[in-house]
Amino acid sequence: MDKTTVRMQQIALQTLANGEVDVILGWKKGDEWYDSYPVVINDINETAELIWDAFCVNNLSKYLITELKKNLRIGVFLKGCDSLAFNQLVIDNRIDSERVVIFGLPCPGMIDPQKVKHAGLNKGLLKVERTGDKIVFITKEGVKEYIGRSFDYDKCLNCRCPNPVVSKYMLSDAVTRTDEEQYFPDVTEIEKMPLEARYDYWTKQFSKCIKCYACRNICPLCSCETCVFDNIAAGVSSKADADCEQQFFHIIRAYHVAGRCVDCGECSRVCPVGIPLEKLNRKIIKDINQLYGDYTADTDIAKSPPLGTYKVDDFDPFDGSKQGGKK
Amino acid sequence: MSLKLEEKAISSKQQFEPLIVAFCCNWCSYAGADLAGTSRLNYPANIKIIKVPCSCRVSPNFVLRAFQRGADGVIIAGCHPGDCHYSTGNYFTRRRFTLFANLLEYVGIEREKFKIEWISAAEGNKFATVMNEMLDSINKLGPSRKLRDGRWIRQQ
Amino acid sequence: MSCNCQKNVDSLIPQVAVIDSIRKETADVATFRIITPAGGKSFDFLPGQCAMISIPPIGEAIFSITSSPTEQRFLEFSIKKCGSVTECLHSMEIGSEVGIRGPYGNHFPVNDVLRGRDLLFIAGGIGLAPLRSVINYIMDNRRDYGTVDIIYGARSPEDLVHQEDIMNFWPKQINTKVHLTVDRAVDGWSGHVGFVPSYIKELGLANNKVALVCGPPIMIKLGLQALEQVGFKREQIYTTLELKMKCGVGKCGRCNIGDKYVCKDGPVFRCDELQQLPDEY
Amino acid sequence: MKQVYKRDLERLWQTISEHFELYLPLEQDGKVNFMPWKQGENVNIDRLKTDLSPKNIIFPPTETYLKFRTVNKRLCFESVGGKNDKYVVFGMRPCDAASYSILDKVFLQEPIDRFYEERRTNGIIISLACSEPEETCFCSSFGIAADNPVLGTDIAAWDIGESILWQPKSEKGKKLTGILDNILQDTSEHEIIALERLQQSIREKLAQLPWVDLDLEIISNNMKEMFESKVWEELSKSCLGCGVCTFVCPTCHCFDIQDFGAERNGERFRCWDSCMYSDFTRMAHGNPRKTQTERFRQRFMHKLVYFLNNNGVYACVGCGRCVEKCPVNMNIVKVIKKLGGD
Amino acid sequence: MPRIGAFVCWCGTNIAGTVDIEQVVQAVSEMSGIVYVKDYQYMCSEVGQNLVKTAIKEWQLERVIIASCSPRMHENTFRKAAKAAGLNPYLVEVANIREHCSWVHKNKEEATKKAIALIRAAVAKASLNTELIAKEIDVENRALVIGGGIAGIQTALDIAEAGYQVDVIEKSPSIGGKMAQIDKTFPTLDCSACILTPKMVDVASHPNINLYTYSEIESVNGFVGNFEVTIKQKARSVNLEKCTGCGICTEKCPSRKSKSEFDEGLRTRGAIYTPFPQAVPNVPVIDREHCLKFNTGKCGICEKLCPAGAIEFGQEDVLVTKKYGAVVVATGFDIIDLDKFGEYQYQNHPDVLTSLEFERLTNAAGPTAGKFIRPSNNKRPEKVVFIQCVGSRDVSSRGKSYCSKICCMYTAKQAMLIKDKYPDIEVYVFYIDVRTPGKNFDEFQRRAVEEYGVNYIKGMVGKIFPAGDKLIVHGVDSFTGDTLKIEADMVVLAAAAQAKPDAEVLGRKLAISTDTNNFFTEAHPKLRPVETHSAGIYLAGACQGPKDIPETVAQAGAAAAKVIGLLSKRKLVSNPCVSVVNEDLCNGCLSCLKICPYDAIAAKELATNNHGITSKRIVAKVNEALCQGCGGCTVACRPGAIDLKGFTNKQITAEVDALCH
Repeated sequence: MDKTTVRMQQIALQTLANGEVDVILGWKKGDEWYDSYPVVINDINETAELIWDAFCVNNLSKYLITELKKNLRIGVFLKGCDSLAFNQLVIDNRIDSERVVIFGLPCPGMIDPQKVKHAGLNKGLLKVERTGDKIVFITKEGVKEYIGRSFDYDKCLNCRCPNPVVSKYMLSDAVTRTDEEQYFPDVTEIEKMPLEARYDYWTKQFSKCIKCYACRNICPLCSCETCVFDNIAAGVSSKADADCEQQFFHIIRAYHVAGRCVDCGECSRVCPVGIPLEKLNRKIIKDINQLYGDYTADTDIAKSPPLGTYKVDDFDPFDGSKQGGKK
Repeated sequence: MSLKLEEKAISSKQQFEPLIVAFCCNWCSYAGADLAGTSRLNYPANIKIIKVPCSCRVSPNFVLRAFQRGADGVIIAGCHPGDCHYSTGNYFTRRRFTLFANLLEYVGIEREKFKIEWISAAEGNKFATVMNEMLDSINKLGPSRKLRDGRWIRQQ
Repeated sequence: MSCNCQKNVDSLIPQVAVIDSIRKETADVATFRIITPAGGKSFDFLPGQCAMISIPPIGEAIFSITSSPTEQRFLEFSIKKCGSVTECLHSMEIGSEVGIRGPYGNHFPVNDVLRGRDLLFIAGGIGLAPLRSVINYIMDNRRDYGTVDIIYGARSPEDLVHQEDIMNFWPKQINTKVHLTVDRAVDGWSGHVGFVPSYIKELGLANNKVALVCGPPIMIKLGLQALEQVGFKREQIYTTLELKMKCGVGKCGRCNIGDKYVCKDGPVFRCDELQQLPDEY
Repeated sequence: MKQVYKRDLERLWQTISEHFELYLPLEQDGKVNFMPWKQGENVNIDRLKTDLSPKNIIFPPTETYLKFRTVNKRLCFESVGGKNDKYVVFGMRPCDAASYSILDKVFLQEPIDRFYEERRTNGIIISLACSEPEETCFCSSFGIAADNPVLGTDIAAWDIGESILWQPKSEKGKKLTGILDNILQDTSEHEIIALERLQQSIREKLAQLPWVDLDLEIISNNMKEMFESKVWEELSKSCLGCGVCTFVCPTCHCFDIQDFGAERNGERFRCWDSCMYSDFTRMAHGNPRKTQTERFRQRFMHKLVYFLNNNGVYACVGCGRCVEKCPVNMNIVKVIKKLGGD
Repeated sequence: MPRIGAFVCWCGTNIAGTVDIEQVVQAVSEMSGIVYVKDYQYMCSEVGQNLVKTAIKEWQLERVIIASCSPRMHENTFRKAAKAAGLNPYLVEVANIREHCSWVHKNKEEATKKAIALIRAAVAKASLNTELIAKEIDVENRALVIGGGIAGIQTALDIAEAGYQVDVIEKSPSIGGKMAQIDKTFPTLDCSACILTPKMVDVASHPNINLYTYSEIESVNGFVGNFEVTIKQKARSVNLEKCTGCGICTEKCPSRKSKSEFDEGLRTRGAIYTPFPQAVPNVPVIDREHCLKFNTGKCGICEKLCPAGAIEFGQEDVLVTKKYGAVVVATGFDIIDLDKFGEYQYQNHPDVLTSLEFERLTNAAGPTAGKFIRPSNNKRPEKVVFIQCVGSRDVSSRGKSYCSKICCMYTAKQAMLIKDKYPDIEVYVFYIDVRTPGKNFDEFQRRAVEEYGVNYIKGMVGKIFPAGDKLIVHGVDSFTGDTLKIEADMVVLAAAAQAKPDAEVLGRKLAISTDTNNFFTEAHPKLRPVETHSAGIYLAGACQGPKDIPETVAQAGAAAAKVIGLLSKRKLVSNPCVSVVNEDLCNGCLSCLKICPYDAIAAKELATNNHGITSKRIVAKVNEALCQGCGGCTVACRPGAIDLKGFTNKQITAEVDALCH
């Protein structure tokens, strides 16, 4: 068994047994190779079913919001990006970090089952094992090995935080990344498009939306008790399949996570129609970084969120000194 | 998908009567607009003002709503940074709408269609100038149905 | 602009109707009398059935019809202010137009089960609305039914609706008794004080009647218990339910209790049938 | 039995589109979905399991069905909606076609939904047998034959390599076949053998699928017992309450009705809704389904019990879209297994 | 839909001239909810207000729309009227169809359409209005007067006499202002210092007055009744308490290069100086820019000589923060810079003076000890030319378009004073018009002409040429058309009065507006001449526009009366348009708290019981006494749990929809 999985099961057993936590948030394996799914367990007998593999993509920190209402102390397994979300939830007062024990999981990247499928590797596939960048496909017929990150989710290829920024127990050695970091190439690409092309691009993307709200519900930071789009009385919710409604939803969704988005890419991952939502979020992150200093929501929970503060000498694109005014 | 109405062609530019919704803060820009009035300065009737206590009361929701419902331009006018009646409101306006304006541009909305201006209570001239200029630039852009809700029928 | 409306071809399309009169019942309940623009009632129905009332562009809401099917001139709805549609209705003036579609759902078995039987009506607050339709239907066909007892309660005397019926009209009918109660004693109220369920037990009525119950969920729940305590079987009891509804025709999928749709298979349920359904209402 | 050579497909589509609106599985940005076809579009008939189900053709995500106006304080209603244009859908999977027959049970039941009925009447469905069932498929559990499209099908079709075999199943199908007479070719013994071989191969592939043994019989049909089962709490724990499963599902059909507009002028539309949403049953004075567990239970009870009780079939065709799309890997297969005591 | 009544004001022809009232009334009557429409010539008049009151009762109106001038003008008037008729005042909405419509548009059709749109928006908003009840807030029992000239002095004395504490802030080292510089006052010709200095002393000695000289406003926060002002006391370098005012330091200071501000640069002063002998406080200040000690580190003579040990080189600026219930702005005026008026040779010739310099020149305590001599050669001039309207009533960009109002009178005064002392001096006055409205003013000017023989010439001076020790004044007599050349020994320019250069900065700090000329704007030019649009802030004196002394003193008294009226209330009615939290929707993220400028939002703990586990839920809570209603929190709130009464999300959205009708 995978070393980290062993460590995971041990620590879960230990903390449940010694009463350090009441429940554990982790992943279990389903019947299929790609099926690692989130679970909440409180039975020490179940700890042996917990697993860590390249499909534990779900961020468990969002479950803390509901589970902390029912349980006193919770142990949770968090990857790098998950831990950023955890911190942001603490900043947003959505969870009480005192009651959470974090088991940190340095993450080499998660595998996209669709990429496996497109490579034709899914037939008869039983299991996929990953150690660093070595990926082993175990099928009925035999074993295939790949080196590299060609099966990683796109979002993992852009990962800027493979190691948890907060944890009580770290379950494995830190992952080191040597990839050269590029500065928001995806955003720049869209920025360079002519305005009309941009409008057409986004309108087409948004028009694909079926309003399933998976992007919102998977987002660790879209954590409102009642989302404004679910509240008819707020007057912004409309389920109509009209371009303007889609535009409204997606622009406001992106704006609502402005300064809080941890760029985990989950919104894009779960979108059933393939809207590149992260490109909206990342545009805002890029602007915030450029205008208000490097803010990536974040490692430092003491820092004020960019839209919760200001500087007197902030960049002012609206300074009308060039125009009109007094004589 | 009956709602995704085909764009109604607007036959000629002469008929284009843009609508500009201006959110003005009560203390500076609304007073600036009043001063433009008392000074009998001219600006186009296309500009229609909504009074808000402070520019920081204006939500991006309102801006998008205006575009949806047929506004050709939206402008938020507030006190000059540093002069806010509520001392810091417009600093937040500035940050919020710097990001929001960038985001709108990113999804393909012309800068000219959404503006923020700092107009003090003394700047009746500036108010009129800004409004005249805004209308000019909207006129130059011509009619557009970006962000528009095809279902909303304007009675004019 | 000319109007080419009113080719009412689909179940979701409302007809235009006019508010003919508004009778204030309590602080937040009023009875709206609705007729077609040409006069007369919009459709025939049976007691217990509902109709959707539309107020564009606010929306639609479903209400039980409170007038008797025997009333040919109009439909009546007693409506409590709670939510955007009802708020708007309450602010409307006589002569305003609304949309109406229906009738929807099943009805109380006035033509079979209830015939010849002694009847017990139990209502709380606005819950009298659907039962009033049955009671007045029975009053208009009085000889087909046995005795009628009506237990009706509300929080205070001011919250009793249809005062003309409960105070004057019904008590004057043959073999008909009205038992009123209010939750708390107040000056000027000489009648019974106490909750409806306990009043059921106090009254000591014969248990060979058919009971029709409608009111707030808690009253229904405790009322059923009280009836069972005095010897009623669930088969003898009917109630009507209310859930969020949109289409009214059993398709939109939100008013189900188990495999039954309240809008189509209800709103009237016999209590033994209800017991078979999942407890989700 | 007729056939159309693959080299003639473009001509076939062209001809169909001269008489009908034509829906084909089109590929855009890596996603394949049924959309109205125009010349030059990227048709993908190999990836038959479209990302979204084709239910939007007969049950649009949003349908305006009523317009209202106030003229001189008088209210006017005008019924709009429905569809009068005749159309053809080519290349639907047997499971998706079967889903139409399931939706029929809802919308064609009294009182008949006119808008739906118009769409159904005006459409001709050409259903293509599944040459390559996917791992997430479990249609056979619902009695759907991936090798032999029947339910909801006007014309059954099989891709045998060089050509596509074509067999009308309904009057509408026959009529269309007549129109396409000069493109469709007769078949010979050779093609019949190829068809049998294909069907055999499909059945073999189906037998290899992970969930071939998924048995619905294991689920109790006692509604109350099922409703009160303890498994819902556990199954629903990871559910995030989004509507992906509902909206990709070919049989989910819950809808909402909303008004849009101003007093003088506006419209009423219905649109897809999901029982997974927290506001689905929320009323001013309460909500009978307060927790996600209750909402989760509703969706599966509806598909596996209530719908069966009312209509004699399950509200699922085993297409597996929910399996692929669920962000947290929760799906009906797990529910069925768990309810069966797994 | 509530029952709405709409009242359309003609404002005489102000609105009716550009907006077709009949058409508006017709359109409004068709709007939903409208049950009553009335138009009237002057809705704000008593008759107009009564129309509103009567209609509210007769038509059971639940909302009132007034389509009239700016709500900043008369919203309160109509709210009061509604209240008098039993309607909650916050159920009134004003559609601004004058300032925002009839006055800025010319095309009647367009203006009419816009007026209808604005009224529609007001109707849409009003139908969502709710009854709001104002709360009471405490009033801080102290006033602040900014400026220590005659306006500030008079205001402070009047307020102090009424028994309230007053702080006076003066930027320069002494109070007194312009009036202290003036020699004599018109039309009575009494000595300016003689009437001012006693008041200055009164200010210094009044138990209720606290002076901050050599101080400036750093920042202003708060609101009416509760202003919080931070005052910067600049380092004086002399201890105010210890100094006895003996004057040794100022005498012995070796630095003599600085020009005396008080004497308009006509003489020099030491680096340590008292602006003028009667200064209050009579304590010198060190001008650090010119002080040797500060520039070279050497010297320190004053420190050594000071018998009281009051010299403190180490002093630093001190910030003091205090609370005030009311603020009076009395910052006065300046005269314009004459850089751009090269033709008058002001920059080049010492005998071309401004009127204010002339005042110092003729003052007995002035640089010449009152001897009337030419600065160039210390000889008595024989011909003096006065030029009026230098930069006043000047529409070219170098001057001011307004009349400076005081020049005609002081020029007459100065001319008369010369002739009175030296009847042989020829005095000429070039003027555009002579404007002398005021008690005994015209008589005064006529005396200058008739009794003293001052030559008044209606006409302009084109240019002045220096020739030898003379100044040749080239002018035109516009009555005769003759070109005049006057060989003058001295020319006195009546330079225009202008707003203080830093008025705008101060205005921003106080959140009060300035007009196009940078004078502070009064709330209403006729009816609220001493109030500003910011409640609790008042104006006195020339900071609001050029004024003579009696007018200034009158306005100061008026401002004081307003302040006294305000401070005499223990409680003020607060703005009920405050934020409110819907606890069901609130996540407790407290984004609102982070941006609230008034600390009006706090976290509140709700205990919830879920499955037996008691968990605490945080929600935001608004302190209504502190909330000023900016609404910033509403936008920070993602789920829309916090809303602003009077400007709710729904109301603003309804306005947007209505404008896009």
